[in-house]
Amino acid sequence: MNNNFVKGSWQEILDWAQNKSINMLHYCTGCGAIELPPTMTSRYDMSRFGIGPAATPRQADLLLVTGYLSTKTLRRLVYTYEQMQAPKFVVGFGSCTINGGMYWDSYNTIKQLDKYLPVEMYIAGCMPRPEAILDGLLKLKKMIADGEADGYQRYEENKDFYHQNQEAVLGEVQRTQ
Amino acid sequence: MRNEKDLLQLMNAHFNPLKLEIKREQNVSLEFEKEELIQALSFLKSHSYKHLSTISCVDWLEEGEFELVYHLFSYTDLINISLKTRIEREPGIFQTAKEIWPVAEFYERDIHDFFGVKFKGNDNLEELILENWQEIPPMRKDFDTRKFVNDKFEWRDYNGQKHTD
Amino acid sequence: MIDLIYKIGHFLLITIFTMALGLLFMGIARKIVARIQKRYGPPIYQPYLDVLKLFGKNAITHGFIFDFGAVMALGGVITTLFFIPLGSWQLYSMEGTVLLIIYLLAVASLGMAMGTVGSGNPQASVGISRALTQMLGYELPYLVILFALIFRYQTSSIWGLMQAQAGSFLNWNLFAYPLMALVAFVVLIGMMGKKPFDAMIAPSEIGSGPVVESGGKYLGMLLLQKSITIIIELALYVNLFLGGADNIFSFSFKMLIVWVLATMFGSLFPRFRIEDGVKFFWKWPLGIAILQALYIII
Amino acid sequence: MLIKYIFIPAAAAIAAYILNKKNKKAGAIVTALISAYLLFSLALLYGSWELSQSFSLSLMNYQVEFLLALTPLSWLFAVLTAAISFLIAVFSIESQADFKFSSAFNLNFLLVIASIMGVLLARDFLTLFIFWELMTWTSFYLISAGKKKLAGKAAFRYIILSTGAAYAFLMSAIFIYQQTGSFAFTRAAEFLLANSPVQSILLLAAISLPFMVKAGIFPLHVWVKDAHGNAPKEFSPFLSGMMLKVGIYGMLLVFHQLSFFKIIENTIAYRGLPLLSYLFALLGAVTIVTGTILAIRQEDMKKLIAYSSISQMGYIIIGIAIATPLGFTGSMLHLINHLIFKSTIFLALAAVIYRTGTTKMYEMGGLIFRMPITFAAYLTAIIALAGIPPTNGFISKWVIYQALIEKGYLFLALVAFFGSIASFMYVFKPLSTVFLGQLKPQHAEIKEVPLLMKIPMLILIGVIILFGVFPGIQMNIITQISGYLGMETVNYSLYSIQGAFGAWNSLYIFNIFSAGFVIALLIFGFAKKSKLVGLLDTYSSGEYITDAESYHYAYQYFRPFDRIFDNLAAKSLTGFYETLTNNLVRSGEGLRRVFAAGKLQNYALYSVLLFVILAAVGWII
Repeated sequence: MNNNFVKGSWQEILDWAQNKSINMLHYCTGCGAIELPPTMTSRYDMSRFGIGPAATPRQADLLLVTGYLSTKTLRRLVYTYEQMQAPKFVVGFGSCTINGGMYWDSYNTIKQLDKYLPVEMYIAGCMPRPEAILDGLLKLKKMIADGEADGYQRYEENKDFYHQNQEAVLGEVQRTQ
Repeated sequence: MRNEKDLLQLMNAHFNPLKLEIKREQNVSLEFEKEELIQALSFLKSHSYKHLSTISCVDWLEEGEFELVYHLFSYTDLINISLKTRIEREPGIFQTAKEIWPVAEFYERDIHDFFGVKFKGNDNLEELILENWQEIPPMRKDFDTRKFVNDKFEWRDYNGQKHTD
Repeated sequence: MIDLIYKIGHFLLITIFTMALGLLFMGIARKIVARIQKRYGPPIYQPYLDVLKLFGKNAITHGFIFDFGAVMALGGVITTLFFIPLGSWQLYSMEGTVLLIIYLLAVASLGMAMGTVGSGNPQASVGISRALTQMLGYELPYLVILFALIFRYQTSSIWGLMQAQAGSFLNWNLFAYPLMALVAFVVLIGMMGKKPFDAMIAPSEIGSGPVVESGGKYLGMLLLQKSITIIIELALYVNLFLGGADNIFSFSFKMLIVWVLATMFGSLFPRFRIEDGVKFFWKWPLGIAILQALYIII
Repeated sequence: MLIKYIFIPAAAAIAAYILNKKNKKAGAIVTALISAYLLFSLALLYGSWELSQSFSLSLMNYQVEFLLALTPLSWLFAVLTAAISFLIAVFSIESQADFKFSSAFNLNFLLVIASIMGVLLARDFLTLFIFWELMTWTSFYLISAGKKKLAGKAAFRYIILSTGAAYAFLMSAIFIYQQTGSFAFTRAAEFLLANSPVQSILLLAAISLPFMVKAGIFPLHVWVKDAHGNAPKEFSPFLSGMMLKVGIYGMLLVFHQLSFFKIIENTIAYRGLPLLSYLFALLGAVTIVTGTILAIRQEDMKKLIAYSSISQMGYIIIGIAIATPLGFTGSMLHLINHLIFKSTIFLALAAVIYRTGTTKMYEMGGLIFRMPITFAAYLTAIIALAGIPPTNGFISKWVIYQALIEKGYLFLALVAFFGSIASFMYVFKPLSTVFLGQLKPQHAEIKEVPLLMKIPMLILIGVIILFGVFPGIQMNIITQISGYLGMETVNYSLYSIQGAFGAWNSLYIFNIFSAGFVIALLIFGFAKKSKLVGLLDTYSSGEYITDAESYHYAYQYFRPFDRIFDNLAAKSLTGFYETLTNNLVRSGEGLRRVFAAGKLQNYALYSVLLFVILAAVGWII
């Protein structure tokens, strides 16, 4: 089923469908979690773009990391990421995931998210407002439609790079079989 | 129902606190010698100070001492009392309060995690909050968090210039 | 032989039509709830996109029983489709279809229950135990109503019950027995698991209950199963209380009205606890249904 | 000629006992052979209803004769007994390897079969009473062979209830003998008809007491839970499958043979149903409700299934009590179907107990991966028990519903609906706690049961589906029975039964079900292949799960539902009996202290006194 021609056009249809309906699992790690309720409800209403909340990683396509990540939470985040099924995307919220933000010199937070998980996009701001979140997600939808959002493939390809970084911070990490 | 002054007189009568102070309404603090503190704790527990809110620790680096503060509260007197004592920084050993309040075991584990104070009599002092931590206890004043962060994590490279230089 | 092929073709046509209609209804429901909450909400065709995306995604399975459960659920529901007259389309007007449909819907829920509990996730088992308890809650008044209708019209086939309401719309059961229609409406909301009675798929409490482990195509199949179940339950209601219809369009229109009312009604209420839901069903709807049944018998 | 059905199993029982002493499997093989032989010889006998045999025995100056005869009703029950005992015997060849009392078990099992044959063929009170007592005693030994302390107590309660009821039966039988001069049913029937209704109803009530105990009807159902729960795992299928049915056979005897219905014909009736039989139907309804509610609460799977047997018996009682042709056919159908799927469930549970050694549901989980065939047997059986179309359970329930709706009995129908919908709940509880969910580490290496235990289960699965698709097979014997008992019959064809509102075609349902299943399979196959993932890799909100134990939801599975009935269940009937027995014991103690006080001559004095009083009373009447 995945010879090149069929893969090409069929994959486009799937990418188109993927960008039209995204199930979002927002992993409320930091202070960004509180930005999502207003984005989902009446005033900003993210569901008009087909993005809705998912209850479990099994049903989710998009993982929102909203805020600073302590090393212990990173272990749970990696486990949840691996429970999600391809195609899956990661979006980092706020400066804490970009470069450590105001917790840059704290001993127990990680400084760059994309060392540990393939991040499609960062939304800057010391917690971005709902407009910024919507703008970011719309750009993400465009990336998915054009097929550029291939974070999950990058994760598969250089798996050991990511695993080393994770083990460097966490020590031994339990992998799903 | 004792008010702050009767409480201080009571403590004065039975122990000889180094310092007595009524910080503000319903808040009293006393300072004791190391040896006397545990008896004062059990004495207060029998006098309606049933609730041990927490044990905190202060690192006086210059004087080379740790200061342990036990915060108690009584539901009848409605007074918060904090008992302070000083122990030397180097051996950093103190008597456990586990027999008086079982919950003290966790506060002591927490202080051991972050300050390295060892409590005689509390046998399970392994890590409560930190995970496989090899450096010196992080809350100590002589722990340089900037140096730790610089050599543990790389920084994002903004075309040649790190945002932390 | 030709008749067999015609029948199979007709059967497939109905299945696809019902899935499409069911998904359209779900899209309309999301739009209505959004409008009530003063927001735009996803486009009406959103469920089609969801299903397409889900069938495109990878999925995990927990072994044979997990797959068998999903297939049995969808298979059971498609079988039920065969016995429901949708307007003029009536594949098989056999006796005893009313009771049969109640039990065939049970096949679907048992299949889903077995599959999801087979995933080994305790949240799924909690969800299923809630779903079965609630099923006992709303099924009792519903069967009393069916008992009364069958006894009143002396036929247990839906086609017969529908014919009995032919003629002017005045002798629809809705007007003949308004209380019974009201009870059936409340039971309909319970049966479809809409807002006040959706403790079994509570997303925050038990990670969306039974479907906690179903991603990708399993979730797609469950969505299709949900869409067909909605159409079946609405069709049952329209046939029994709104006198069915002679062509498929007026039939779908009647179903749409009932569906819109149910969604509006549902979007106003917070979630019941499970035993309060069962107690509620056994207090008011069961009481009224028994009164109505006694009124018919004596 | 009929006598051989009683003496062959009895003789074989002794042979089985001796053989079993040498090697563990011999006893079960002998039982299997004997019941197979019985099954074939009975099958050959189908149709010859005039077979009868009688012995006469002169005792002092009394002329006593024992009548035996084969009626369609007793033929059906005999065939069912032989079939189920054959399957259980084949099952227990392997499963008795670790059983200490296996030789005594086989001895008693064959004796129970012999006594049931005797009960079924008996045509007069004396033979009926003899074999009934033999059956009670042998099953008493069988039950007490289960879990030591618990089984003893359960068997003790069972024996008290049975003997008490048996004395009532004996009293009324002797009274009838005094009036009519013989024990035969036919003579008794004429006498009861001629007699004043009140007295004959009382007599019939006393006669039906032991049957109600054995059938576990509401007030007397107390022993069923403990007896089934603690009986040895091979005997509970027979106990709940057949022993309950023998009670029903007795009730049928009382209703039709001894013309209970004719007697109450003229009493006040409610919508064409005489009050007394309506009361009896209510008793059945209450049995359904109590059986269901208590079944949902149980934590021990065998007790749960025992309670579900009680509640399913309620359906049969309702069917018999409303005495319409549809009702009777429905109850007969349900009787056969219940025997089939209930023994399948118990055999599957016995297989699980044989492997895991425990009956508590929360100690097990995820056994589907280790015992797939047992799971398949259990699944088919519970689909039948819940009454889902392609299986036989649905047909019998559907016919009973038609009967209830045809006559418009609202309350009975309501209870019947409650029973069948609630059966989804208590049927699904063992499925999800024992077979699905997390597999516990200590059960990781469990193997499937040996071949000899699989065969009965597979046969029963086939029978469930066969009777589900072609109910006509059961129908021809049932029509013969209703003809014999003088009721109009329901017309039927091989795969459809004519209900009150039109025929029911199960072959068609089966085809459509498979068509729907194929479409779903196509949709499933068309999509991407899914990745197999272990059981411990489930969504646990980010946390790692290390031990399966804490991740299996099994204890108090329906807690929210049970909370509604907490107070009702607390005041359960056993409490009532306990207080009854306690006061009895206390008053007995008081009497003993007054009279005996331990001195020997007191005993002598009182026995003489008693003899004198008895002689005087005997002389007066």
